[in-house]
Amino acid sequence: MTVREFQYQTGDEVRTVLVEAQGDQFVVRIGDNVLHLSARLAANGRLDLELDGRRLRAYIARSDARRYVSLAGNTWTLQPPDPRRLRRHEANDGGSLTATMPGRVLDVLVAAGDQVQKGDTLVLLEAMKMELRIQAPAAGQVARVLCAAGEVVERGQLLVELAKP
Amino acid sequence: MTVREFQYQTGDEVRTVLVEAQGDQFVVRIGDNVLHLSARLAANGRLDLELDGRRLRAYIARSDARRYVSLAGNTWTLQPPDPRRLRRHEANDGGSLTATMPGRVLDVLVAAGDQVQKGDTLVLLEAMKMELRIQAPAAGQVARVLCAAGEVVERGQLLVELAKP
Amino acid sequence: MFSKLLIANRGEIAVRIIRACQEMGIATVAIYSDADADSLHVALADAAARIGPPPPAESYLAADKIIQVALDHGCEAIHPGYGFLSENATFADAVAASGLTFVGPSAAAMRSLGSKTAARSLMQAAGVPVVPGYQASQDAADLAAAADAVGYPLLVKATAGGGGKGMRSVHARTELLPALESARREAMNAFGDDRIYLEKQIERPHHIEFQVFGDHFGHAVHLFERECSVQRRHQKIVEETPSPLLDGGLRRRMGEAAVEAVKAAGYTNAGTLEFLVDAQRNFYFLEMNTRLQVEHPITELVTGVDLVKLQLRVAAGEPLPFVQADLRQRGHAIECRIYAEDPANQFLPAIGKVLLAVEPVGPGVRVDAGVTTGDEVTLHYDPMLAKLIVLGENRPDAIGKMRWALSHYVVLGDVITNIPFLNDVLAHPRFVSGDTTTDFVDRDLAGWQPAAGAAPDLALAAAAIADLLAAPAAAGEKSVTDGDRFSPWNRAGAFRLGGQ
Amino acid sequence: MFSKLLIANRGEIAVRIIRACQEMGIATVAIYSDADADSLHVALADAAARIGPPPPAESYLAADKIIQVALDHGCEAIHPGYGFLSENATFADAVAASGLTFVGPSAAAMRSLGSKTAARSLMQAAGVPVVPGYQASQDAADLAAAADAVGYPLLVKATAGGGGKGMRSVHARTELLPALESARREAMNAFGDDRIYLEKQIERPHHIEFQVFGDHFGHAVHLFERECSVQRRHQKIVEETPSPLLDGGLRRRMGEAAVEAVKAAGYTNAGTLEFLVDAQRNFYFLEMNTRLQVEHPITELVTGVDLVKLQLRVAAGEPLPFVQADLRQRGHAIECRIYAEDPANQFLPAIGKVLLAVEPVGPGVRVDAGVTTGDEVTLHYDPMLAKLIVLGENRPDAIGKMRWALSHYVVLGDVITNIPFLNDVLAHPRFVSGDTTTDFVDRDLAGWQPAAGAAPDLALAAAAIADLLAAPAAAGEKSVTDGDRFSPWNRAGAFRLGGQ
Repeated sequence: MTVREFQYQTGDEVRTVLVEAQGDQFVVRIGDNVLHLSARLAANGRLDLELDGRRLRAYIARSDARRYVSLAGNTWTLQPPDPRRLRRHEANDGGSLTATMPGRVLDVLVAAGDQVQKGDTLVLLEAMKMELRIQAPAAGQVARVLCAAGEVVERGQLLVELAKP
Repeated sequence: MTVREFQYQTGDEVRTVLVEAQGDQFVVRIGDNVLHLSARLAANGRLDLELDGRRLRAYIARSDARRYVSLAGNTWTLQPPDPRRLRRHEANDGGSLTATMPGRVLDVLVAAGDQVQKGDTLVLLEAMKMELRIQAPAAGQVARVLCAAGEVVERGQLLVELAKP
Repeated sequence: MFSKLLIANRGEIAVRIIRACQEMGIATVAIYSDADADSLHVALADAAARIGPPPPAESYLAADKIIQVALDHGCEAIHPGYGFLSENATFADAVAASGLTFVGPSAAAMRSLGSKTAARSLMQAAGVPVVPGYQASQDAADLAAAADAVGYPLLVKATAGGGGKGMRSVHARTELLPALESARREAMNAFGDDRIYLEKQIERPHHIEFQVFGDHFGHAVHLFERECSVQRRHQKIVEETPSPLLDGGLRRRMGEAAVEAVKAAGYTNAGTLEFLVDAQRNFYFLEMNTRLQVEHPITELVTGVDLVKLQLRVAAGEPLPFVQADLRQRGHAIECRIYAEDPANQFLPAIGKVLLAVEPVGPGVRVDAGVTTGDEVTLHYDPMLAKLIVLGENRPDAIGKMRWALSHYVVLGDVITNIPFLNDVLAHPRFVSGDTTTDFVDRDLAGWQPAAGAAPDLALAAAAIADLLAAPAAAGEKSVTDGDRFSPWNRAGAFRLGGQ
Repeated sequence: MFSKLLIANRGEIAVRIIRACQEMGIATVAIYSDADADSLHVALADAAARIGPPPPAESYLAADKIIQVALDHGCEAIHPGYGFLSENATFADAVAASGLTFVGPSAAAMRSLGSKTAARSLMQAAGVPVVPGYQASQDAADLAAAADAVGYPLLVKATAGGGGKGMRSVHARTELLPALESARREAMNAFGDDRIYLEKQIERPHHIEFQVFGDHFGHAVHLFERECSVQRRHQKIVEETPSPLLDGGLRRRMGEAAVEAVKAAGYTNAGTLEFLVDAQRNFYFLEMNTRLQVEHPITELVTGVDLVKLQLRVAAGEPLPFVQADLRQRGHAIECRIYAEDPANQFLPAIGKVLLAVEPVGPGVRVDAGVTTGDEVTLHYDPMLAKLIVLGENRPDAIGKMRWALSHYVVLGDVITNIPFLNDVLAHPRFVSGDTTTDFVDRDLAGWQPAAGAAPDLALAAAAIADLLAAPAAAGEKSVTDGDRFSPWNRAGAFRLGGQ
């Protein structure tokens, strides 16, 4: 029987999933867990599952890089197991300020070298007619400014780097 | 510009459709009729069209051989332009009795050579718990019986051939 | 309340019951025949059990197997839906005997009211007018003599019947015997009971029914009427409430008669009394359906009562949560039954795969669907795909909403539907004026043909554009100019089949 | 009635209005910005015109352009929806001046009641209690002095405001000036009007509003209340009716006050009076919204009145088809606003493509969606995807139905939604007991995190099976046995990215 292997990152973990298929019956191994499932893909991304006599309806969507799973009212995004991605996330230490929502930079109120106090507003963001202040989490010096007024930034994008005082 | 040609049979006619595409703009020629359309394929088989400032929503489905189009509450099935198919339809003259619904043959009440009167029941069909009598449209002699009790028949399938008296 | 329930049915009504259970926190067990393994009711349930091969007698009518599945899964109750075993008193007895609750009336009430003939006797005794008929014997000679006495035209009907099955209209004595034979065979096949009876055909009646409900504490109410006069092959296809025919007085008299009958019989759970109403507004009891009706949603929409949840609550021993005075009709509801059938060909059933189903969505529009995109309509069962139901502020508003909804209901595939026909019914002057009698479809829509005809150029253009978008010119494909249109290159379209 | 109408809006409300028009046989013209060319409201309309680039000021607020499009298309009326130009009296004047009908109140009524500050004065004059506040001057020093007099905590609010935009909560004098500045900027951006006023913060109030309707013949009614206390960032996310707080007496007094105010102002068409109700059941007028509210569907479901159609009828000069005594509440309706936002991250908006949206379907479930499968949620507009609305027989039934519906609402893609949060709101003991005040979300759901966490094995298994079914082993692929599982052959899965 053919065994296929897939890897997904969920949270900080990379999980390896082995699947054996025989018709609509599947044996899935994840670590020590062995699941015997029957499954059938219906219209509209619905995957009908049966596990130990219990029927479940999952919905699956896929983009190039990600898988999205809905099951029993919950939703998970599975990432490709890209080690660079993991590192970049880890690099977000307390000294860097990232955009907490996607939006347009309304104003940058500091420049590299500026001394700031805790709570000082560094950047003003705007999205969907809502304004958001990016504030200094602690006193320190601005090491780098990585955005400019008018720029559109993504959620999680680095805006300002603070040097610890 | 690329021109693509498609042929569809609708009713008894075969129509040739020429399409030129440029982005989401299309020039469609059918006989002398030239349509300038913009079109965009949305989710779920929906095709959003704009023709002379009027927006329309079509839905399209496809099987291997056929196209199904829904437009403004009406539905059409487009056949492939198969000449054999056309001939077979024409062969359905008054002397042949075809299944008017798909179903199971419950009983065949005549055999080849039998003389029948107008209104005699020749075959009993059943589908979805409903019974249907296939009756002789006129007096005559049974030339051939082409079905047997228990057989599942398609709509339009020839069941009995009558020789004109 | 029950913690787990088996649904002894399929299609939209199984889906409807499963959804009500999910909202109430009741686990569901579906059953299915081999023809239905991939169908919606199976996908939605918490568990599902195969019962047998497609023929109903071996699957959805296999009472013992179904009860065993319910016991094996730890169910506490069985909901029979409509059709199949829903009016089978023997089944109700067997369910009770196995320690489970049958969601419906008692077997005794079912026998006295569910049998068409027993119900007629009971109503006559209670002073409710019934349609003249004959039910004393099954003997062909007795029936022939009785038919002469009742007079033609008359109807042959199955004692255990419903949904027009085992029913035949007989216009002359010569048609009687073949009609008896054919009705008996169909009745045996559909209900496992081949008894029949005769009923006089009332001239051009309205078919109007009353929803009733009784609990185990002696309370009973009606939830007003449903006008069901739009029928083909003796089966309802469009229902509405309120009825355009009834006035307040007639409504009250019919409703009171219905409640009296239910109380006299000690009837519990949901039931429906069907009446014929003639041109002089005389009403005649026709029969009682001792189960949920297909058309129950229109009553739900105008009364605000969820009849399926109420069935479950009453079956679990709860009292009715209202009295008659609490109930009132608000707005106007219409249901159209979306069938896989060909209205241009005697409404004969159609089969095939539903390649795409897009149900209309909007305020006041409800779709109870059993079949959707990707599902196969097979030979084996009733060809209803879905019920399209609307609630409007008043009758014209509801008609407008239904026409909108029908025009936005897309079903594509080899399966033919009655949607264009239904749209023409809704647009018909007799329907618009509220003047439909049971012969409406046969008289006023005889020879109906779809307006659509051959595909217009715009439909062809849409198909061609979709084909082009589905298979754009391959990277290596040679670009051709307009002048080259007959070059073999641009004949590589996705839909190039056959020659000219 | 109008034969053609332009909808000066986008998203679900544009879709809602288009559908009402379709049912009534009114042709529709949609407008869109470049960000919305492919959106649902554009697809559904009979015609659509591009107005400009995405920023609202250049598109959905571009009054002159919009009126010109309406004239060019031969429209007779403009429906403004909610937000954007809906409460802009200058726009209403311009529409009227161009010979078109504005579907809403007169510009005069809008000025006197729609301005938060003018409405407060009018209500005070009519004897309706208002929340203590200050609106006499825009000068910072005056405002600071007034703030001290009103007392902290207080709210800075935009005179032209709505939807929580341009609103700031101020707890101490030091916060006042930054709050004024920021509120002004947001108000200017959202409404083109940077005037603000101050209002005392009532301690832990219920937010309860009354739907009113007036016609051009001096008739006015209310359509009962909506309880809107579940808010985040001063914006409603869950609404219901009836309010669990009101009893018959308070409901009548508030309703009568609302109708009196409307009659005094000669107000026509749909409007909403918002009140705060404190723990002692004192009610204070807060502001009037001179337009359709986002949450209008719950009123439609319990009253049976289609408010959009009624807006169109009244705007076309028809009288109200009912009087106050005809109206009553039946059942219990709840609305949840489905937002693209992250409840675990200050409810900040999320963007991205909706790869798959599956809306729940069932009796009593209504989804007014503006975004569906394939649509892109962009930066430019309010991140509401849809309104999920249910009608139950009573409050517990409606809560059960809403929880069912939320659990069956699937939205997949990079866009984060508040669906799991809403489900936790509905399950919260304070919500279940009907005891929600406007601080409920901030107090009782602070620090909310989704229960989901890392994907469970079953979700991973589902993803892997779907991946396998999407790309089954190629014909030429070597079959490998279990023991070979790490051979490079079976690493050719569709989702093999990166190493370990």
